[in-house]
Amino acid sequence: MAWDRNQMAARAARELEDGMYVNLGIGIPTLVANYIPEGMTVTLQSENGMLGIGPFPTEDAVDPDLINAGKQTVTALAHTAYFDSAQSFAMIRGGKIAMAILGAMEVAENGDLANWMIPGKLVKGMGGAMDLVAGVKRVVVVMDHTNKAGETKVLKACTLPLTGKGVVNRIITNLGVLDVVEGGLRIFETADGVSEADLRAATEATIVD
Amino acid sequence: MAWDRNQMAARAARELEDGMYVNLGIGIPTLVANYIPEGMTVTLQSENGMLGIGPFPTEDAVDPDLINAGKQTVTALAHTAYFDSAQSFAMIRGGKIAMAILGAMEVAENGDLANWMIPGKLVKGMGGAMDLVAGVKRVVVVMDHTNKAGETKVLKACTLPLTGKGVVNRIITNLGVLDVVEGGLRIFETADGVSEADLRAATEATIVD
Amino acid sequence: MQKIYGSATEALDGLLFDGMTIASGGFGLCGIPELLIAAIRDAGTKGLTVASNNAGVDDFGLGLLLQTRQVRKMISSYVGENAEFMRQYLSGELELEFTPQGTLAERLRAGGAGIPGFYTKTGVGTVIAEGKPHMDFDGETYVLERGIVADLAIVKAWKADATGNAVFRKTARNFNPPAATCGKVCVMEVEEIVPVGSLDPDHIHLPGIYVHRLIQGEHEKRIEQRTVRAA
Amino acid sequence: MQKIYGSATEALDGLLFDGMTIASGGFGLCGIPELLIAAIRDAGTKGLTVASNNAGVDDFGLGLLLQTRQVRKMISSYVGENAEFMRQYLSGELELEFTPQGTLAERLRAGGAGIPGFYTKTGVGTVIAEGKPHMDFDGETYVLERGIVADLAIVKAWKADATGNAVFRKTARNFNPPAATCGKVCVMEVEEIVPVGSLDPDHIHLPGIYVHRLIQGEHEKRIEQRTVRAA
Repeated sequence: MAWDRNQMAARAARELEDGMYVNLGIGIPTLVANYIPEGMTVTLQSENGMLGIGPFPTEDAVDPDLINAGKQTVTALAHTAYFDSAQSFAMIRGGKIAMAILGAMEVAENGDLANWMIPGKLVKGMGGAMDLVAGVKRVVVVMDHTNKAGETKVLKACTLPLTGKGVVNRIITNLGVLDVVEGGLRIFETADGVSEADLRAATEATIVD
Repeated sequence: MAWDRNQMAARAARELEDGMYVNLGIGIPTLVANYIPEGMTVTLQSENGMLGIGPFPTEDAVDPDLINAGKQTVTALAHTAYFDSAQSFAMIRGGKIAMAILGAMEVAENGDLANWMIPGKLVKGMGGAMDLVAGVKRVVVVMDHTNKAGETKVLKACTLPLTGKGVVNRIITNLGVLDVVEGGLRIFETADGVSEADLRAATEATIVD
Repeated sequence: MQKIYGSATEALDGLLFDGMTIASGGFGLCGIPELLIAAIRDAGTKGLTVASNNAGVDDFGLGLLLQTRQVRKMISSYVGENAEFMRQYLSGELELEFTPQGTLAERLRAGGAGIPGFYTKTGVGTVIAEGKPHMDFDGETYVLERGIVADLAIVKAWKADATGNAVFRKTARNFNPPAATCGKVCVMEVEEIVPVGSLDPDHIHLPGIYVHRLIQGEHEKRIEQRTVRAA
Repeated sequence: MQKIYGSATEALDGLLFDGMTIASGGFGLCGIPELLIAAIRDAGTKGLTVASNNAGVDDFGLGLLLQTRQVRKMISSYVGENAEFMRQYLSGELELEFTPQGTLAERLRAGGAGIPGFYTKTGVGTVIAEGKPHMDFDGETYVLERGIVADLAIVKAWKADATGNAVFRKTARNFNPPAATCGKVCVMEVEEIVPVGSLDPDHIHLPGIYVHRLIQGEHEKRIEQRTVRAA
């Protein structure tokens, strides 16, 4: 029942189009790179200053000067370009990246997104996420529908400090796909073996038809 | 008597110090490059995107892709660097250039400078001059003390549209050298064969002692 | 996703409309997108607002579009080399938004970088700052200048690969990178399209993400002030 | 004008003082000025404000200056990889000005470019924007962010010539160029000082005008997340 991490990543990969420049967040979004359809050219941006991220290196090709935004060693491709962080975020803020696929702690029905801190408990920082959700043309969230305690992460309103206000376009969870529309969320698709009723039951946000 | 164009340029070159990055304007300031003392390293910036301007090219070395801010063909030096116009003015506005040596139509005793237009008559545009006078650490004006009609260009207040307000530090003319100080201009030096009285007589600006 | 087009006219197909704003690279006649400018003249698009440091000379570069009266307004820092430009401006036929050179470069960069406004000391206390909001920072007064977002950017590079990764040559770089970034669409002309993988990724001046369409062509590269010394 | 110094300690001589602001290049442990950081630890300068995207890890990079309690305040976007950083912050021992990564990069660039403030959409409607001036442009709301001017910039490049012209390698470029430009003084460490004239002037990432002092040294270049695939 429902999608696993890889199925969520595969579903998210269906958002991609040929020629797109895309930024993938850390976690499940990183897996999306494994599901880019054969023959489709999608250029991945790494906000630390790289367009055209290649696969992880073989042991002998590890280069400390070549990492992605998750600080993992990566490789380059034939069309890779490097640039500095100011230039990198100039292109993010300037709307040159077609899509960002990001994880989240909470998403609300108005498109609000929270994914950078839990006050008094967990402080990692927003990194480039605030710039991405503010600047990128389309924001797709990929996350589990509920947290470890079984509580829904798809809310009427976020309870955690926001990463961005009204920035999310689409939510892909283990239970299905929801779009942020006027008045709330619209169910676009349900995961294999998940009914619309299941999805509604696991969701606090207003579902509109 | 008084200094000719080349003597003014030579005098202006005495403002230079070893290791300085300097921007030279069009006209007499351009001649300053001919008087950089032997053994002194002064790097000339061209605001169209070059640090390290070399001499004019020989006929066979003319390159349409290599010009200075006056659109003249030039050459590069061993330590030359090229960059784009946004970067070029980032360094100008950011105070990285130690000195600009510029021509002027009018200078006032409060350091105001006018050198970009005569309303209804002559419109060339400010080019990079407004950025230079606003951003560069020290602004030295080199110009004839009077205009073609024999009227002083060293005024109590500028009559032409300003290039910058209170931006000039030193004025070098055919008659001498004046500094902008509290309350007016102070005579720093007179040209060969020019008396202080001559200089005062040719100046409308308040001279302070 | 094919970015390479056969000619300047093909590369501009569907992008031109009367009253549009165009940002152009180049400084004087150096590094100007001469092929795209000629194609815009041939297309006859009218009422243009053009952001470009200069407007070429009377018979080359953007001067061509002034001759044909296709330009309604220029956003420039320097008119000096173009008699027709100065004439149309002084006679009121052409609108001119004088913008200091550095402010223009930064406005193009800002527009491309999602920055709608920034503060600068440049022009404070001059006519350039009149009517614009001012703000004090640490005891100094600055003026607010606006980012420029153009409907179309036209730029000229030296070499590019098929993905649009581009390198410029010497001072022909000038306004081309900032202009390229501020276009909703950017069309680039180059002297040579090179194989993907032949440009060192550390040496790319303008990543291909900024370039939507690309042509290769012959360039006149006219020199404005040929100055030489004895051999 | 000699820019080359014999060691990190010599290059920092006379530049350090308690309570100063330092901007540092690097992202994670990639491209960090490891030699200069170690020299600042040895110098024992206290009460530092450090603008850097991260603060290294507990025992490498800027984490060293957290261990010794030389840092009073960090201006950063990410704390995640550094347990001591998070601990000092949550316990109130360390002040932290959270700044989105792109806003931080732009604040450094702006400080170096004479821009005291700029407007961005980033962070609008979040705690980051609270208390900051807002302005509407074309119907959208933006927040004013300030340029950062540091007393000292410390950066790491790959190669440089004696005039300070520098090139970076791959993603080790990151925050180094914007950080370099925002320092009243900039000290740079490189893996190799090369002869003047050996760097192509079209390929220089950071012109020497920004670099005041320069050292060459051995770099550990520690890897934070070694991820590999089968050969």
